[in-house]
Amino acid sequence: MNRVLPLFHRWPFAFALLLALVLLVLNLIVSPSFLSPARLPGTLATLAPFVLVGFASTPSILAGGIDISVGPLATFINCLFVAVLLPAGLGSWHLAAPIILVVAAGIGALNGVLVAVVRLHPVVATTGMLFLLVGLSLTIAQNPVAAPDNWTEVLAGGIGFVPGAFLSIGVAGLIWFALRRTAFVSNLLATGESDISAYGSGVNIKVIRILAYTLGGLFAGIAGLALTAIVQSSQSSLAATYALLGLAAAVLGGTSLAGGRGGLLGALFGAVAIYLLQQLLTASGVAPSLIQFAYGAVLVVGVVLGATLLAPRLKRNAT
Amino acid sequence: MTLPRTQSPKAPAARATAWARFRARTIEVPALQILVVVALAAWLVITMPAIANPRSITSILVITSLLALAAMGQTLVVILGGLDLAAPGYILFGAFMAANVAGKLAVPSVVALLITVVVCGGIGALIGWICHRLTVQPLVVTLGIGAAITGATLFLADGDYSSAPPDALRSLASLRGTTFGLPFPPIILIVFLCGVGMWLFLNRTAAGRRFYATGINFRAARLARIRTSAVWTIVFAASGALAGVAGTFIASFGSGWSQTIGEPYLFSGLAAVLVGGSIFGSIRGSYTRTLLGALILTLLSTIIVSNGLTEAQSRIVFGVIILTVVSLYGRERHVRNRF
Amino acid sequence: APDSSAGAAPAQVSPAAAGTCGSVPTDAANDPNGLLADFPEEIAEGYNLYPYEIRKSAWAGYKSPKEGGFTAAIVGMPPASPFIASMSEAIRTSLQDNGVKIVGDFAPDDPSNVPLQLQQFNEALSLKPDVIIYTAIAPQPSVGLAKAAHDAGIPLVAAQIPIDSEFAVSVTRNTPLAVAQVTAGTVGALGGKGTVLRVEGIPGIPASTFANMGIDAVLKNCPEIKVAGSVTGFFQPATAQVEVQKFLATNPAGVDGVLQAGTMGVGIRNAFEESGMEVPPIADDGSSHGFSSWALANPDYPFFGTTTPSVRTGEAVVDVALRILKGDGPKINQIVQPSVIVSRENLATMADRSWNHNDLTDLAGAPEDYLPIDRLNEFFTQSDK
Amino acid sequence: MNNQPSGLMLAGVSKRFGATHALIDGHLHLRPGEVHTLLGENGSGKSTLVKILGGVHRSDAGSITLDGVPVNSRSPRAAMDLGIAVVFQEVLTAGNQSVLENVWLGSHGMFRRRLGRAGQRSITRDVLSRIAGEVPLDLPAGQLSLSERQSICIARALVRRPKVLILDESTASLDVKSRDLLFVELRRLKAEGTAILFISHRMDEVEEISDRVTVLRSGRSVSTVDRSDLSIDRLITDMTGNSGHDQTRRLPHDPGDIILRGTALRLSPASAPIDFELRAGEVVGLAGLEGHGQDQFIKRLAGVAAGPGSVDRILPEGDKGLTERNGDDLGVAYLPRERRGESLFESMSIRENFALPTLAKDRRGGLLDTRNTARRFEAFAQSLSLRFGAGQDAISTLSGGNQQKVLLARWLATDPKVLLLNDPTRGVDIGTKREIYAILHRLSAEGMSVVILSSEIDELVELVDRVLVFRDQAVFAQIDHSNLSTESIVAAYFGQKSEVHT
Ligand SMILES: Nc1ncnc2c1ncn2[C@@H]1O[C@H](COP(=O)(O)OP(=O)(O)OP(=O)(O)O)[C@@H](O)[C@H]1O
Ligand SMILES: Nc1ncnc2c1ncn2[C@@H]1O[C@H](COP(=O)(O)OP(=O)(O)OP(=O)(O)O)[C@@H](O)[C@H]1O
Ligand SMILES: [Mg+2]
Ligand SMILES: [Mg+2]
Repeated sequence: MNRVLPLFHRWPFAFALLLALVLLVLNLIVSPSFLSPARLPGTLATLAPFVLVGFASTPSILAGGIDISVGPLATFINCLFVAVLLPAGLGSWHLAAPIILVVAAGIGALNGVLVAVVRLHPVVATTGMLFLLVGLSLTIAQNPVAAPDNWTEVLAGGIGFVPGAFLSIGVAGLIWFALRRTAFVSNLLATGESDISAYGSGVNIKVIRILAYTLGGLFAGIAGLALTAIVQSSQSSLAATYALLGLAAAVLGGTSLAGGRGGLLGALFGAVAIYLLQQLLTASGVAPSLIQFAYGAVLVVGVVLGATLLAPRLKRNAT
Repeated sequence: MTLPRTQSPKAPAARATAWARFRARTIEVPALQILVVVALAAWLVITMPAIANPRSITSILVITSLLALAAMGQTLVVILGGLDLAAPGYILFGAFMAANVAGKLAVPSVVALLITVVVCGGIGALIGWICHRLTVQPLVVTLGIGAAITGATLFLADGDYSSAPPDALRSLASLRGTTFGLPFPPIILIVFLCGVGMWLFLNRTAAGRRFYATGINFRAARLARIRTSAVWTIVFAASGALAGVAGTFIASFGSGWSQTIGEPYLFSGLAAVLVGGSIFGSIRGSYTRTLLGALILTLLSTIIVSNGLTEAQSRIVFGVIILTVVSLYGRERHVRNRF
Repeated sequence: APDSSAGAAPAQVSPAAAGTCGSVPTDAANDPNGLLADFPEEIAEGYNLYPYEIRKSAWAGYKSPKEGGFTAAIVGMPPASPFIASMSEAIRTSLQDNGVKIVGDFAPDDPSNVPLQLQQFNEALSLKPDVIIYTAIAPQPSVGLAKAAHDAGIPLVAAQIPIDSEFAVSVTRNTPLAVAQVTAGTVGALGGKGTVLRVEGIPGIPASTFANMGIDAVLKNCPEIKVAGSVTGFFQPATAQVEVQKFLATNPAGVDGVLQAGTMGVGIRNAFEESGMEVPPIADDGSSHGFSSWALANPDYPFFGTTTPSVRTGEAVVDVALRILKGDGPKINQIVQPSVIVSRENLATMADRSWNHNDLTDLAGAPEDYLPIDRLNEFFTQSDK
Repeated sequence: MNNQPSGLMLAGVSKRFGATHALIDGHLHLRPGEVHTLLGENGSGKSTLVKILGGVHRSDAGSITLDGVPVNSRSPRAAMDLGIAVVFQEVLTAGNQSVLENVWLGSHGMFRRRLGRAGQRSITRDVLSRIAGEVPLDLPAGQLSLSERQSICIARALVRRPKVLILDESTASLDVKSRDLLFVELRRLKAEGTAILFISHRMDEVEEISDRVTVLRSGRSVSTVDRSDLSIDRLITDMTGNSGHDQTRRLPHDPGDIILRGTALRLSPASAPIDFELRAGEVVGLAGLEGHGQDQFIKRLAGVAAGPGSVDRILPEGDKGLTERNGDDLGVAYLPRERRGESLFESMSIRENFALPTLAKDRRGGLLDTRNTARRFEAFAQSLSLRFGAGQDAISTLSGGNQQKVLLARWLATDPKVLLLNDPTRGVDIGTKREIYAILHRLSAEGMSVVILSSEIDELVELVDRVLVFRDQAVFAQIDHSNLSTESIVAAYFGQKSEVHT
């Protein structure tokens, strides 16, 4: 244990990773075909929106805020694509993808402006945005619209041997990986942990915050596409399902709500763990009400364990 | 302790002008909210003179009361600097107790209420205690517990959503109900008394001060010998119990329940707290504000309904209102002023 | 208990002449290939207003290689409403009674969790059952699943929520027609003029969409019916009550009638009673014990409702599944049955005075009223049962 | 260009915060190659001036030029780009980030890094070794001591090679060793031509390092004095506007009965146990280099930290163990060190902050009588000569030193028999300090016992009966009144016991 604990301290996502691995093994026991090549693309495709919504929640948390509107943003993007862009003939990927990503990032940026410039509390700003997005989704797609054949199906299926989900998750991951190599992520983490310190040291925390929410919006946009890939219709009622899921994934993955600690890897493993848990409970035929119960219980246990046994205690005035 | 009186204080460096005082006061008192309430009410009365009848007013007040009751615990948690995402779970449980236990199994209403308070309060207490003890953020813990309560309640209900709460409970929230012979239902009085009680507690008791202090600066509160663990436990317990009771009232008012009965109250309850102008972990948070916030939202949605706006449009209006109203008076301080 | 021996035939609720307000419009079914022409008139009429295209079933020539010992997987909805709970239970019991082994029984935790249900469907497919019985949350993405099931050689029977695909056999009531019928009755009772309030269900889900089709179809013929307002009740009587009360607070004059998307009748009625108003005619699709017994106690009240026989729905679904497996050959992909209409004429036989007026239990009606065996036979090429 | 003086020129700079005139017509000339000290009471506007230079605030009026070029920074970033590096009054580090990241924080662009990793490391190691000794670069900054964190903040300014370096009370959080290293470094920078603006409330430091001193009083710059004319008395007169604060060293004192006893207290598992007795009316000082256990020790005495050994309050009716909660009942009050983190309730009013632990005194029939609170507060405000607008203003409107006085009042109001003060005068101006000393003298004469941890040696010499000097989590030396001197304490800091009695 003495050798294991420091690992957990070093990598905040280690707990979620462990949990995901355990759940993966259990899933394989309950349903041996779980990872069979035939099922894998479908499985990954339903996993992708989870992961991406988790990604989308992460940058704002790292920046010391919170964004509870990423789930509704993903559904809004889904409605936008299916109910507006496709009928308007803007559905081809080279038109739709840029439009969608710009819109999503723009909405994220708007959140950022509300938080950083208007200086609303992040919960207030993003709750307001949540209401707006749900209203807009219902306005443009009151009723579910089935999507004609379109390019997002690739994200649910695959290109050759590559499952399509790798594409959507991969793009988001790459963006983050590229940013990690710049000073941006350091600036972001410092801002999240102590905006006073970052500001006093010359970091432009306003821009950092706006960019963090923008990045979250961008990831939520990708999540919206991944969602469209599996539902192939506009589903405005999905907002409720995803509203707080991303948050749960991010926090389970070791990202601290106090800001400044965590990363996308945590959200990835957190989302995978939640997904695998649902999968496990489903496969073992548990009553639906108990799926929810178990989801809640694991979330609590995970967060409590992750935050106490395993997180480092910063020692003030260490000897 | 007596101390020598040294020379009188040097001329106060900060002699606030009357104007600055006035501004500070208007921020302390929810003046803007009162103004908004008056404006909305005036608008309603002018555009729809027919609304000025006792029954319509009672109806608006009852709906406000339900929202305010559901947001009461949330107010406390927000003052403590957190969010209680378990509220839908508590409300669902309370509704289940009202309909299936008090209604179908004919358990006396008082007993059902008591069970609700004990169960939801107990779970809340556990959340508060755990979050305090292990220093974890309540946000995700309450989210998880909320899901767990929902799951457990649905498991208990086993698909039975057809019972109605007993008449004893229904008369508490019924528009036709009377209170001591007066023509309004008891829930209005109950929420009003809660408002008065909360005001006294928050502003006029030592416990209220300690509670605020814990929300504002947890470490300093401990060092000021406040039992922060008790504060957290009690606040989350109160949040649970109040939301549970709100659930029984909501089910009694609507004469029934369903799986998603609590969900609308999470976000609109939070909206009531925010529009009221309570600020996370600050002295500027009170239940009076939440009452005003609930009234604003109810008036607003009444206007929306009466103008034939759709659900979609009403959501958009809510979003815009939260953003504008809070940016008018609830802005955070600039970093440069937090140095 | 209701006397179930009488009232098997749907009551005639639409005396108004065709094309006038209060009549049920007779828009042709969506049947480009004229498949319904092979059916008896009364069955074909049941497809009135039904939106999905009637197609030749992809399972028409299918027969399971097995002779018996079938396996089935259920992908259902969470028991969020009494109807779903009881239908799911009926499906399970009926399968077992017929010696079918249930190899998987899934339902998502929340009635809006589409992705989880899709995930569960994939899980069900991987179990390779002989048949899948599916109650979809979202029918649109299910079209692709039906294809996937067909590719895997697994027949898919859609219970209650129809799927617009020739690869699935949907067994459902005709919701738009049912809502149109009760709506027609209600506006008819108003004499074709007056103000009405619309109470929507959950915006965006199929049940709501279908209900709106039915209401809109009827109102098309009613120039003198004014929609005074519209509120959203989320199919929950409690929510509907709050919203209607808010509406009534600002419209103290009230309205002459209420058109609702279904199952919220008791809440709407309570809203009027609570507001101290007389209860206007309320189109009560998906009626409840509470409303029907209250209507029984108020003999002057013009009542128009429908029953939803959950148990029989479940049994019929299983029956269809077994017939497909045995190679009976479903003719078309949509097996649709009009709902049983409850009105003054048959109310006494359906409802019971002793029921609590707030009891939200579905008014189940008589089981044999819904998709009786001889009617079901018509949908299969070989019906030698 | 020729007629423009080089260096930083401030002329007629003013700044108002609401009704507060923090800075009025400020004048200052900071020349290249000098250490210029800014002196003033708490709330006299020093930090405001610094923040204007640092781009945090914008001045309402006046002009600022650097080598003739106008300085109009809208953000710390802009100031930095002009070559002005500021170490602000707060210790600004991000605890989860590594030391290296912290040192370079803000030096990079939004995306672009200014320097390769290796380059960053070598410069950081070089700078830190000059001002703080060895600091591991990859450790999260939160795990370091306050002094080390302050060194990081200073290093952050130094790696930018500024033309103007501003240190706002930076030495308040430094231990003696680091401070001495810093002074060496400042002299070196000065020789290289850097202009240094230095702020401190410690007269010894001011005397030691300043080339010139500018005094601010109530937001106005009242005088600028050359090193040759420097005299503490003159400075104090300028600062306060009146002379007559005379320094009184505490006279030896007959202690009363034992009222607090610590038995076998261990500050770390390996360290020697400490036995400690406190007598009525005694003033005991705790000293030591940062992180050597004195802080832990005072927390143990206060009951707010746990560990092996026990602390008992000796009462006529018997001994009582001290815990985190029962301090008030036992008459033990503890003033924590970190004001913002451990003491202040920022959105609460001054009065509410004051009254928090003593609310029971204002209870009338279960409810609070706020007028009584106000009365009690006024009494303390008078005797501590507090500068404030109104009692119901937020405490955050007060300057740091005045906040400190409110906190002192908070604990004095509990009528303590034992007062434990964790560095209570850090950042408090010299006038106020003297007032606080006078109060402590009076109270101890009335029988109250005081334990005071101080990072300021002069303060200990002036104030206490005996000093415990900590080294390596144990009491290294106990210096009694007769041997008390700056030299003896410093010697003990560094482990020399020559003239020390144990
Ligand atoms: N952001 C602000 N808002 C309102 N008042 C302020 C603000 N910053 C400073 N003040 C006020 O301006 C005055 C000067 O404060 P400043 O911080 O410059 O004092 P100082 O000389 O640095 O004192 P100290 O020695 O205590 O640090 C004080 O009265 C303070 O209360
Ligand atoms: N033990 C500690 N651990 C962590 N941070 C500390 C500690 N002590 C002080 N600090 C930080 O350093 C900052 C500076 O503290 P300090 O007491 O010197 O205040 P100050 O700003 O100098 O006061 P003033 O305004 O009166 O001059 C504090 O606000 C706090 O954030
Ligand atoms: Mg200062
Ligand atoms: Mg200071």
